[in-house]
Amino acid sequence: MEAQILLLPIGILIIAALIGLSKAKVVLKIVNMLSAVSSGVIIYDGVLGLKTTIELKYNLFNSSSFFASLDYLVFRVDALSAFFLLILGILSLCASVYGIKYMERYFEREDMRVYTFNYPLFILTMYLVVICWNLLWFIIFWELMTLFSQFLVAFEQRKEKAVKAAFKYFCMTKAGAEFIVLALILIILKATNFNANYSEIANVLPAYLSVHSATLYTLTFALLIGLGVKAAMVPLHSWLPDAHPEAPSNVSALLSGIMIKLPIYMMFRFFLGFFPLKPEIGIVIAIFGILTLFFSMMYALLQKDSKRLLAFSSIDNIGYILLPMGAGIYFLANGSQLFGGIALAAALFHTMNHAFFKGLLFLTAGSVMYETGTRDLNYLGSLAKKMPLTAFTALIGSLAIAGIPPLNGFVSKWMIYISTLTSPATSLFGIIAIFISAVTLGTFVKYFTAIFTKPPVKEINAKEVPLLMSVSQLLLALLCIVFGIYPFLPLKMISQALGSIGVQIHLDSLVVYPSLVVPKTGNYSPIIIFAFLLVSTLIVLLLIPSRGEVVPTWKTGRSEDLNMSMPADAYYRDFREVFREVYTVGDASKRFVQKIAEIGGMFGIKFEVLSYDLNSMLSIAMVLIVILVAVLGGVEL
Amino acid sequence: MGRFKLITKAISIGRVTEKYPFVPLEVPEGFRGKPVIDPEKCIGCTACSNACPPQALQVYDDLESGVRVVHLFIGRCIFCARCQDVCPTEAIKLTKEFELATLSDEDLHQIVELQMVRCEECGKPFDTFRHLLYTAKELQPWEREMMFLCPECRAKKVSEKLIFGKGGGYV
Amino acid sequence: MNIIFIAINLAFALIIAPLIDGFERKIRARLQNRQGPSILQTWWDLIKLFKRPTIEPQDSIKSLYKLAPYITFTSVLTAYLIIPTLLPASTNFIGDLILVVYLLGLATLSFVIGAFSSGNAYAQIGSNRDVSLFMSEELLLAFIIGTIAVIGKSLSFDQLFPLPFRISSLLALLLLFLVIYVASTRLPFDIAEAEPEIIEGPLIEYSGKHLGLLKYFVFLKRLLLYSLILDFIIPIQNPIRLTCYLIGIIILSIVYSTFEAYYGRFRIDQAIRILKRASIVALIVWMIAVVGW
Amino acid sequence: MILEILKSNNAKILRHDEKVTVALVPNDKLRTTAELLFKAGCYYATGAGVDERLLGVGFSMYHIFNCEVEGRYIIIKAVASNLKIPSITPIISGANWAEREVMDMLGIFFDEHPEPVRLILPDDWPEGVYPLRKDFRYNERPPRVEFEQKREKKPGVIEVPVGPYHPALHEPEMFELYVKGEEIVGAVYRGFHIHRGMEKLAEGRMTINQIPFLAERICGICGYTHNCAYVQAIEDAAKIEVPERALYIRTILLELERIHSHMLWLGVAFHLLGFESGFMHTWRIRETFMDLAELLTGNRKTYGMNLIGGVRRNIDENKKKGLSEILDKTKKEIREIFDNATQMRELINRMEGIGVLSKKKGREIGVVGPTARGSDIDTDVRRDHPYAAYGDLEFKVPIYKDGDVLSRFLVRYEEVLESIWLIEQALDQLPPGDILNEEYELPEHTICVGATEAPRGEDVHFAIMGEGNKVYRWHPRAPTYNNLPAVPIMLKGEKLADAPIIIASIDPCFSCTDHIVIVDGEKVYRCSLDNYLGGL
Repeated sequence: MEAQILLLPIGILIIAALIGLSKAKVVLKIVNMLSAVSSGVIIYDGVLGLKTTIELKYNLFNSSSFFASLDYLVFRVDALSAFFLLILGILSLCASVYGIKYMERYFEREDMRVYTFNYPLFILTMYLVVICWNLLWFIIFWELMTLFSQFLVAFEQRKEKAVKAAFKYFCMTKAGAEFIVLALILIILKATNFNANYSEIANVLPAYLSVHSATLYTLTFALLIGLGVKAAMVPLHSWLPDAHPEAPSNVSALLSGIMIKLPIYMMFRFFLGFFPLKPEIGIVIAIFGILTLFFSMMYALLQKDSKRLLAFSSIDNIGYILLPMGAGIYFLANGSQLFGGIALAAALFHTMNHAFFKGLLFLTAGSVMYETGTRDLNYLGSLAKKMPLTAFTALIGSLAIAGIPPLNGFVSKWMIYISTLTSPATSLFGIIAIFISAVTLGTFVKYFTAIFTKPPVKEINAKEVPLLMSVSQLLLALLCIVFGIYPFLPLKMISQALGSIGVQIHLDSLVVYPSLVVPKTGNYSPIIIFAFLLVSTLIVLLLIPSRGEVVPTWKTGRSEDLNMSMPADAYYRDFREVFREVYTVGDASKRFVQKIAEIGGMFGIKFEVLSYDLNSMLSIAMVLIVILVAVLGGVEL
Repeated sequence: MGRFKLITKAISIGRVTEKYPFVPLEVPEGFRGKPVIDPEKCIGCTACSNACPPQALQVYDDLESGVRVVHLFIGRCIFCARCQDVCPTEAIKLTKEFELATLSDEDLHQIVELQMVRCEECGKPFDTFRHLLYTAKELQPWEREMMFLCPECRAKKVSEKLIFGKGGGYV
Repeated sequence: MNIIFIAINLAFALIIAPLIDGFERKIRARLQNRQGPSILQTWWDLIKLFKRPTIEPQDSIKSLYKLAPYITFTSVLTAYLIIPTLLPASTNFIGDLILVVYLLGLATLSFVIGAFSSGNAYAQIGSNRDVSLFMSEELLLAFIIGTIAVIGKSLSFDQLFPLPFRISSLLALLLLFLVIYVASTRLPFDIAEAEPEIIEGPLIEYSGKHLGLLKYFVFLKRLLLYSLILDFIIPIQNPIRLTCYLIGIIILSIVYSTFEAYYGRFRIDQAIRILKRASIVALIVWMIAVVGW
Repeated sequence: MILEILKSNNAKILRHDEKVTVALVPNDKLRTTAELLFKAGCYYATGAGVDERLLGVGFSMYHIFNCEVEGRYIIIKAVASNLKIPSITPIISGANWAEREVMDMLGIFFDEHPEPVRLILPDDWPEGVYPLRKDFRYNERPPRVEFEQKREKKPGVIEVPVGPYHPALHEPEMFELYVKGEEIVGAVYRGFHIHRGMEKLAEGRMTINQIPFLAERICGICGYTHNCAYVQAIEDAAKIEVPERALYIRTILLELERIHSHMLWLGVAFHLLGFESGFMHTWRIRETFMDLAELLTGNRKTYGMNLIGGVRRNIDENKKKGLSEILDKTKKEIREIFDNATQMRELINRMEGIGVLSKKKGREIGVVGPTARGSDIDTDVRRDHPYAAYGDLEFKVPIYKDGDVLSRFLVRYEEVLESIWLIEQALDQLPPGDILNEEYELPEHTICVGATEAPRGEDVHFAIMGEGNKVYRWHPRAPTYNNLPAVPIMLKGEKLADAPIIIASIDPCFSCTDHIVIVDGEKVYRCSLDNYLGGL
């Protein structure tokens, strides 16, 4: 009976979507509130799921055909799903509450039904993707998720940029999905004869793949591409920086907060749950992770559009998740349980952290847009005076994402470094990760100062955002702080989640209260650090109090007002100048892809870089599938 | 390599700055410092005040009390030593003193007052006594007698002489 | 026991850091044929600054501008909990190398944000340079950390102090020597505070107590980094560790201040380029370490 | 050939001797004359406006050209017809400031001047009050007038104010740099913050033998050459025979001054490059020269040695001996310091290829001194218009081709050594005899010009004798006045970090440039060099 609770959010969200079809002004509020409520339920499900595994079975139609595999629609929440449900719930709760006020800005300009209908369904599909326990149903929900989300990206239909971005996003992820389809066809054809149930697969597949290594690599390849596109892994990321900025900010929060994490979720399922652990696969994933975080962050440094900057840093954080995941797989495959566990834990922990602080940052960017109507960092400035609360939350978010102790970002990054640095094979990954986290710091110094502290070119009139918006920002900020100072709670969940896919991390050896200890390797006591920082700051403030008179800013004796605001595209010029190779490589690879696309174009095949022609996209994917199947057949015979 | 040569150089030379405010500073002969008027020697000839470029030296007569005031204001002085050059009696000299910062304005002023001679005829003070004596040396004997006349009266006297001849007119 | 040790270390650092700067000033004066100020001069300066009132520029973001110096100061103090300076305190229950690096990151961050909040053009340019330098310096540092971690098979100081004697560890320490030089904002690399063009850059609007705190922060940071490199060299449980440590600090400050006195200031791009080259060297060193020499 | 040019433009030759040519040119021919002279290789030195109403002429403008080929100064006089004179700025951009200055100070208007706005007078100075007219008393102070500041922010760049109070400038001047990241995309100069009213003072109050001491205070570093320039102008007018020994003593002192000025600059350059010890070394050596000056003249800096017709103090034997000893010692030391310092790569990198000024631009603006010699312009008053004892002494003029900061640096360094060599020669050949010739009478209304090679470049004093031991008009022109317009050109496209050394590289002496103006008052940004130097 208890299990029925899984259906509650589905019901609420469908109702919300149906209500959303009407044009009335009030609908917006209702829809957002319903979504918020359902998010609450989702959180509850998550908490429940962490305690015990919940399962629901529906026998849809009896057939013994290919559709046998569709036969059983199974919803099941194990610890891993529960973990992602928690993230989804918290984030969509904040996003929905935020949306109540935020979306009002669009009333006069846009057709709200696009939002009110798609938003709940988007959450719903994400929910379903996480909870469903059947590969075929998964792919169906997956495609639906893409569909609804791309409508939300194209929310401002009048803006050609938005529509284009949405279409690019849709085509790329669709093409990616074809690869997943390929993978799953292979699985149910070859391994599990038409049984797509996860548990079944988990039983059969590893044994099968350990024999047929060619299939393993094909699957890995297909899944890496298919899921990688959705997760915006670096060679396949180009949709994200266009799509995320265009969506309404609370949707962007969901998009980069949780949606691009679902592929991560599936990777955990596949690579750890279903596949035999192979070190080379781990290394490949880790390398992809490094490429992702390196290039994306170096490019994020260039951006002068607030949300685009955030979008790039989302990609970067995907890198920060892929890297430890790959490393973890590598370690486990080499039988070093300790580091493997920590690395995987780091991956999950960073997934959660990123959901929180990136969601938070997108919300703050949204608040700034809500007040000033612009995302242009050159133009913005000095908003901390006008919107102190937003500024505060944005600061917390920036500190967290830059991995500054004692916030949550640091804990996950710390775990990444600890696990990777000490062993020669992976230490280069850790090194680059450290460097990039410094660049992250630079980027977010730019983000924060450009919006909130540097004097603006001309006076901007803005005020603090309404309570409902700041509440959700504050909630996320609070989570960033709490999970930073008390990481033991999330770690507990994570250990459960990993346990459910058969990875044991010895939490009791890791958590030596009040500090995290990796025996003989590293240690970090967030509580002591936080306490000392707080206390000593207070003491110094008491000893050396500062209250000063206000004087005009010193302009070497000039009286007239000069333009003292640093344009955002002038930040770190010399750094970019010296590290120009990175950008040349990046642009060269872009050109290279285009070149390929042109060659493909000669054969009538078009890549997204050239055009947004859906059919051709699908046709490429199909062709690739055929080729791969053929190759595979050759291998198998 | 040059860097290390410089370092060794510096070490070999040692300290060159002085603990100046705590130890006195030596200045060479002929240093042009604070000018000082010797009230004994000064004859109030106004040569210095004419030569002084910044008008730090000013000379003016106080006709009531019959005093010629030679006023040196060091606040304006540029230490060019022109006064020293032109002074006939070497009354004004530039000393070696150069630490002139002070809290009171008075320290920057030097005032020499010289008694003036009153004209025998009209009783108007016309020249300092000393200057008169100084000039007396090269006066002609026949001029000596009208030494104590102010220029106007002297002029009158002379013209009378020229008209009425020696010893005053015929009877 | 450890707690007491840490407390003593903290007190020692707070007292001695400005004295070291005074000592270095004396050395520089000697190298420039000057009578320098007395060794206590830095302390007098600080005391004077702490007595003075502070001002707030009217374009500034008051709260951030005022809070930043305190955070900057305390974050470096926090790092002293972890790195043993005077007495060999075992600190593995607080943090490790990574934490120290990130605490210094926090210091830089708050320093820079405070400067940006002052709303002065010079401060913005200066902190911009500061961050650029920080990023490129972090690249080099990352390689060094990687090398050290590979050599010591660990990141916690109990394992790392002292570093096992190898070629790679020697080279790593040499590179660390360079990084520390850069990180302690000394002359060729004090581009962020370049006096001639951007008038002390980030510090331009700070005055009185704030300025005092920030200066104090710099001295503490220098001493911290000195102690870090010395701890890597001196065996932690050695009976004569204390004397070695003090002598080491004196030697380091002499060497550093000599460099400082006899180098011209780099332009920001030159500095970054130099650090980039150094990190390529560091990559090689890392390889050597991986090979196991 | 100069005479032909002048004659061909039916000019009336007022004076023509081996040093100076003065010609009255009709207004309609003025521009063609100027053009021809410029083509003939004469460079615009300066211009001075004179209120000659007391001489029954009205207002007139004197354009002074420096003809290096013939070693003479050519002064073209043009008389304003109802306060109007054709402007020659369209042909010779170097005349821009001079003409605007005359507009401000005398109210003569120049037809077709590209930029006829105020240069010198502040915005709160009332219209129609012209301080250099004879009916304006030297201690008069007109009331302030209100004005509105019109100025909009420049988007996309930081407007970095450098000055009026900035450690990179040691005098109150105002540069405004438009900076993008680190790169300077534009620069604007606003000068004339210092106002001492020297010209007015000299004309109004001082006697001919007092002005040398005023002239010496035009510049805080190179005052003595101003002093010499003025004295030479008067001696040139009065045809005074100056004793040989006096000339040699002047030469020695001039070179002493050049050395200490260059050493000062080199030290400052090191300081601006962040090489403090180099600064200390350089100034340690400079100190010996300051002491020498003190020994010879009784003062470290303001020598006060000149009078019309000679010098005031003699150099006796033991002074001479001490001098040559110290010179030997320091020459070696200077070589040592700089040969080592120039091996330090980071210093050279900071100067090489920075702040380049091309030869062509330099000629256009008419830069002088080391700035010119740094960009391959071969000019030196000591050689082209021999004065003092330079005719009898041998020395070489260092020329560098690159036109960057480094070449200016090296020019100055070599000049220091050259100066030492000159002093040694002068000491050896120091002729006997007296040092001051006071038997002369002064002509009236003679137009005369005196020029010296100051450490910063050519230094021109223009004077017209007045009645009874006074000058009717005295117009000094400091080298920086010609060099400043080059700075924004050098700055463009460079890094902000290099701005101080670039600004310093012309060895600017702002007070010398500003000495003329008579008023004070709050300056606002108005004139932009870029406007006529194809700027931003």
